[in-house]
Amino acid sequence: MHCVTAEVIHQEVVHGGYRVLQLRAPDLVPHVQPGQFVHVRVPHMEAAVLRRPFSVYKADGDVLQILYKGVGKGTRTMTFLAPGDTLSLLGPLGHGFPTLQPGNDPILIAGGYGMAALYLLARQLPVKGVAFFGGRSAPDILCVPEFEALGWDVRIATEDGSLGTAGRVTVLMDDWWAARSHDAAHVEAYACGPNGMLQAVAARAQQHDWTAWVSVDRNMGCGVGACLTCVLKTRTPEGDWVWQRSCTEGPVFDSRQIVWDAEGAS
Amino acid sequence: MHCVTAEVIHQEVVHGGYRVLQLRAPDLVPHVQPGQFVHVRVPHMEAAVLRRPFSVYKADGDVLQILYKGVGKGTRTMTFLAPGDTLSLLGPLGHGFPTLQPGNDPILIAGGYGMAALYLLARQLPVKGVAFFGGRSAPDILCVPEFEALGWDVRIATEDGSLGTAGRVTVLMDDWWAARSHDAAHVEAYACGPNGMLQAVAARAQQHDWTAWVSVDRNMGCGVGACLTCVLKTRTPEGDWVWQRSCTEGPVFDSRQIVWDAEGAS
Amino acid sequence: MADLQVSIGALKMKTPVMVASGTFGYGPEYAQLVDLNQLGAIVVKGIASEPTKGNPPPRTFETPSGLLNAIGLPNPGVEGFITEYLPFLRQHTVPVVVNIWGRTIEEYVAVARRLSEADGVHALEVNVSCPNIKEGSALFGTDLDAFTRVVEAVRAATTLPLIPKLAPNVADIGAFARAAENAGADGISLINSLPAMAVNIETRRPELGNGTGGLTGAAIHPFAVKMVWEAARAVQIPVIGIGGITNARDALEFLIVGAHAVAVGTASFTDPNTALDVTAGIADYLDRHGYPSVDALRGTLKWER
Amino acid sequence: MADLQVSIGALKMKTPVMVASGTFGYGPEYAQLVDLNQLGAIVVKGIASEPTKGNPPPRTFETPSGLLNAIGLPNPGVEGFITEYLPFLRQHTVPVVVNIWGRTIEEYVAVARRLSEADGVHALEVNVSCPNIKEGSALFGTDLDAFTRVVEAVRAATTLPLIPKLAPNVADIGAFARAAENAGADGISLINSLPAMAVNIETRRPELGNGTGGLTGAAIHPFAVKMVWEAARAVQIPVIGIGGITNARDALEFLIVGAHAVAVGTASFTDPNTALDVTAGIADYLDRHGYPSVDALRGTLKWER
Ligand SMILES: Cc1cc2nc3c(=O)[nH]c(=O)nc-3n(C[C@H](O)[C@H](O)[C@H](O)COP(=O)(O)OP(=O)(O)OC[C@H]3O[C@@H](n4cnc5c(N)ncnc54)[C@H](O)[C@@H]3O)c2cc1C
Ligand SMILES: Cc1cc2nc3c(=O)[nH]c(=O)nc-3n(C[C@H](O)[C@H](O)[C@H](O)COP(=O)(O)OP(=O)(O)OC[C@H]3O[C@@H](n4cnc5c(N)ncnc54)[C@H](O)[C@@H]3O)c2cc1C
Ligand SMILES: Cc1cc2nc3c(=O)[nH]c(=O)nc-3n(C[C@H](O)[C@H](O)[C@H](O)COP(=O)(O)O)c2cc1C
Ligand SMILES: Cc1cc2nc3c(=O)[nH]c(=O)nc-3n(C[C@H](O)[C@H](O)[C@H](O)COP(=O)(O)O)c2cc1C
Ligand code: FES
Ligand code: FES
Repeated sequence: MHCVTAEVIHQEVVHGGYRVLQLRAPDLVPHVQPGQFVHVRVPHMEAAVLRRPFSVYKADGDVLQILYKGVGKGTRTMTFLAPGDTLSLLGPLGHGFPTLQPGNDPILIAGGYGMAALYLLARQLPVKGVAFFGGRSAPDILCVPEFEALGWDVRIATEDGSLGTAGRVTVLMDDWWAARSHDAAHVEAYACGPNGMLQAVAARAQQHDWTAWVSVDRNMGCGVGACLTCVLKTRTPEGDWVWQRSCTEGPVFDSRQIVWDAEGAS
Repeated sequence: MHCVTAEVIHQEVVHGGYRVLQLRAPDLVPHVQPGQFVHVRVPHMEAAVLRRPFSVYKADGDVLQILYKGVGKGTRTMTFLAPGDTLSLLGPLGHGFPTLQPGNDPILIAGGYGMAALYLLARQLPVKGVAFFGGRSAPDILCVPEFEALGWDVRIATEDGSLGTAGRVTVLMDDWWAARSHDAAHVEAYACGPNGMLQAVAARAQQHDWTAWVSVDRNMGCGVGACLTCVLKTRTPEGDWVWQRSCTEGPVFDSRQIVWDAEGAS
Repeated sequence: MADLQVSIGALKMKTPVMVASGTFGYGPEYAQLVDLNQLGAIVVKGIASEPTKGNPPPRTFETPSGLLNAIGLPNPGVEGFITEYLPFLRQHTVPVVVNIWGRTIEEYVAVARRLSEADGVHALEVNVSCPNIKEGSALFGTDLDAFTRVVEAVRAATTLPLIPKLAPNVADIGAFARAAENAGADGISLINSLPAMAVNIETRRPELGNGTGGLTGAAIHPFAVKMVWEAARAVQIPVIGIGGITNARDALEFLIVGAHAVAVGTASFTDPNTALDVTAGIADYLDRHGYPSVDALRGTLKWER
Repeated sequence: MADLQVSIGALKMKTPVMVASGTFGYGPEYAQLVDLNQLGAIVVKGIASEPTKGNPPPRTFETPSGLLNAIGLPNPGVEGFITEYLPFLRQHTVPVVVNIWGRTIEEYVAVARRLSEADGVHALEVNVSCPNIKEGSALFGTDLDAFTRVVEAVRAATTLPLIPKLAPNVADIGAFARAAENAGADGISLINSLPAMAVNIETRRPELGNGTGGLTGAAIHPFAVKMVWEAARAVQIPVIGIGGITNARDALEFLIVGAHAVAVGTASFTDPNTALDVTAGIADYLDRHGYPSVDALRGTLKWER
């Protein structure tokens, strides 16, 4: 974990308002595990006291990349960043994705920036499988050529049908499961995306006895476990529940651990 | 008085950290009187609730120019403004310089941005005379060729002697006065600069029976007379004193009106 | 289009958005920039029975998302106000609320009585909470008995709609709200500026000529929302929400927690048209969400505990 | 180089810059980023006699130059703290101040007594001012009698340096400061967060899971400076200035108005190294201005009235 000043090398629009920001962060890059995130102090936002969390999309050499979309104050301010600008970067933070248990069959499920959040994992996993990508519309589907280049079988669903199957990504998943041979290997799912999607993955994991690792998106304060902002309701072995910090114990949790009630995972 | 969105046309460094900012403000320009100011909402300074006041340096066609130096938060943020950026401009504000009484002999006394604040007046005055420019060092002396081009006899003093006479501008003024024929016309002085300079001018006006108009620099809130931030202690005909608003009754005052005590003109 | 009209007792306003005392002068100052008749009401700078000079400068100091001020209530006195400013204000249709203050109960009563005879005054706002007065007036804002006495005395002196303005630096704002209601107030307004100070570390002197001052602006908005929520739950009379409004969202928060109307203060300095922009934003919100009126939105906070 | 050491009773600190309760966890959280031993002291998140889960999310919400929080004092309980965190803290030389709270006086006493037996606790900060507790604990902060009783009871239960932390939402902070001094406190700290709230205008629900919360950060700094100034003038015991410190200038303001030490809160979230940057800035200032020590600067505000 480091707090460094990173220089903007490049910023470009992917499509649909998504941008890739390239930062020079030699001290961070070597330590990044798939599923970890960085906490960004957005420059020129003097009235903001909080950093903004972003999954690490790529981390190679001394360059760290973030894929993001301008949705609010901070991310919109980030769209003005230009080469030569500097910003403070805290990371890598959080517990990322565990590696695949030998013999398991991996699947990926992603929505929105989740595709970026799964990229490092997708590259690192020793076995490739099916990657289910969902979004509202075609521009929300990202990184497809990259995942295909890694050997993933990318299947796409958009709610408006503008790309791939019309509907939710869960439909694709259900079809895939239905068509799957019943003595195939144990499924290990890795998911990142909107809460509803994660909950749907968790439900299937429960039903079909998959292992499912979900990366949750909670508002964050400190990012390091000190402020207790980012908590998520999780089950204890004793049948009780506790709040766990998604910045520290997460953002990746075993889906069976999570209590999916309104208060706990809203 | 208008509140408009103005576009940045150009920004350039003059020297010594002074910059000229050119703004497209067609609704304002025609109304500007010499000595008036504009109140600028500095963009990208979201934690600032106040505008920043600047004298109008030039106003021609639809272009309004400001000459300023990055001294604090707002002015330093302004240095990043680039063509195409927009900002909110309120003005023209305040009571500017009155024109010369016929038969009087005008002199100008300026320090720092005061040279810019006097430029429109210098251009408009029907008779030209001596312009006394003072500053800490050579880079603080601005606009000399422009004043000379208008026909002014510019005399320069710098405290470190790096340009013109070494010392305060008052020394130049005193020498000029001593050498002046005693039956010459009544002197009408126009001054803008640091408070100490204005007070020195006022003292000479008092002593030598000049008319002196001084443009004071007070912290401002609203800029339009509503908040009562910018007040200055002034004499009443009855021998009492009242606070007057430098944004409304000023920034230009008859030097005899001002009570130069610590509280009133600090 | 939704009905924007609201009433504070007999004070009828075309919109719920007023401009706050001390931040909009006496009317003429912003008249070239803002169509005064589109404001819900104009609350003028505090008026006392006699002219007052106010504090030495510096009188304001910028802080993070806020403003510190110690203007010190300079004013032309009630007679000066009536002769210098009321004729101008009478040329407009905007309701005029006069903010009044005094050093003693007698001074409050005197200015209230005089304004009640004047033509063109539509309501009185009683400033008991200005932190910049030395002579004990500050006490009116934080001592429940003194507060009650001054409101009762002014109530007896005027039939104009009466709006005590509460001081925010108290532990139990509901108690002051109820005291105002029991004393016969037609409404209450809050919050006034929050006592605060800043120090110049090079000179080691306060940044304000008066030493301490009042904090206002966006910085205090979340604090003001809580205060207004508590006050609105404590009383039946209308509440005017004030503090840190810079946009329609901020104003809507006040309405949702129970305010009848709002007033824009410091933000007018940043952008003179804030009050009218806020008004447009409220109208738009009401239409988008299908509220027939401001009153229909009022106090609709979803919160059980 | 100026002497940065300061003392709050028997609590000796190498620098006057602490980290505030609830903003720095229990020690390990920032240990990879900040050299803990360079801090004046570490004040850990509030500890109660029993483990507590805290409030439902959202627990924080960003406001202009500020932060609203309603964490709700989750903690592992005093036993949990002693076994899970004290061993880690004991490996460091930084003094450990434990912030304690309870729902009843008995609970305060229990946690104070237990911590007094533990090895590695250097002082107790008594949180009477957390706005996020329902069971009447809030009262301890704003009712002078209840406040006095809890401080007296904790005083009787421990010989550790005792630092009551004052609630800011009172009219007369000096009275609470004096009550703490009279009850035998070794110092006082202030301010805790300011009660506040924000509303989501689309859902019409509070932005915080708990409804209301506490405002902190740069927004409240000028308010905190005034409070600390008043408290420091009211008592002889040391005062710890807290509220909105983001840089050395902010901290120096507290020292100049009379604080012995300061604590950095919310700003650690923005930049984990704020406390150490502030320390360096204070050292530099003292040297530049020729002060031999922090104590020499303390209370040097130039202000007569
Ligand atoms: C572990 C993690 C990884 C993330 N990775 C990415 C990524 O790779 N790409 C990407 O585009 N986005 C990512 N996000 C979401 C991203 O953090 C938010 O979009 C961003 O914080 C919004 O900030 P804003 O100032 O633009 O929005 P505002 O709404 O103005 O922000 C106000 C506050 O709410 C918080 N907030 C708002 N939306 C979110 C959100 N969805 N999640 C968390 N906090 C939020 C902000 O951090 C800020 O504190 C991630 C979030 C988490 C928790
Ligand atoms: C009528 C008038 C005309 C002016 N004309 C010019 C000009 O043509 N060129 C130029 O460079 N400067 C001019 N100034 C000064 C200019 O307004 C300040 O330099 C500027 O406000 C500093 O803002 P800041 O945010 O950079 O400084 P900060 O110190 O960060 O500002 C903090 C606050 O103090 C106020 N403040 C700080 N310094 C001054 C100052 N010297 N005068 C007034 N307010 C101040 C700011 O407006 C702001 O409210 C003029 C001032 C006045 C009153
Ligand atoms: C410069 C200034 C002067 C003020 N003068 C008065 C006043 O005369 N009487 C009064 O009751 N309130 C006065 N106030 C307080 C405002 O009316 C308002 O209550 C406060 O500013 C909070 O609102 P805001 O955060 O929107 O500014 C003044 C505020 C400012 C900033
Ligand atoms: C997230 C958060 C949690 C806090 N938890 C506690 C706490 O447990 N006990 C306490 O006394 N104060 C707590 N505080 C208050 C801080 O210690 C401090 O008094 C306050 O934040 C003001 O300082 P600041 O403006 O520098 O943040 C908390 C503050 C924040 C922001
Ligand atoms: S964000 Fe602070 S504990 Fe997770
Ligand atoms: S700046 Fe507001 S009255 Fe002059």
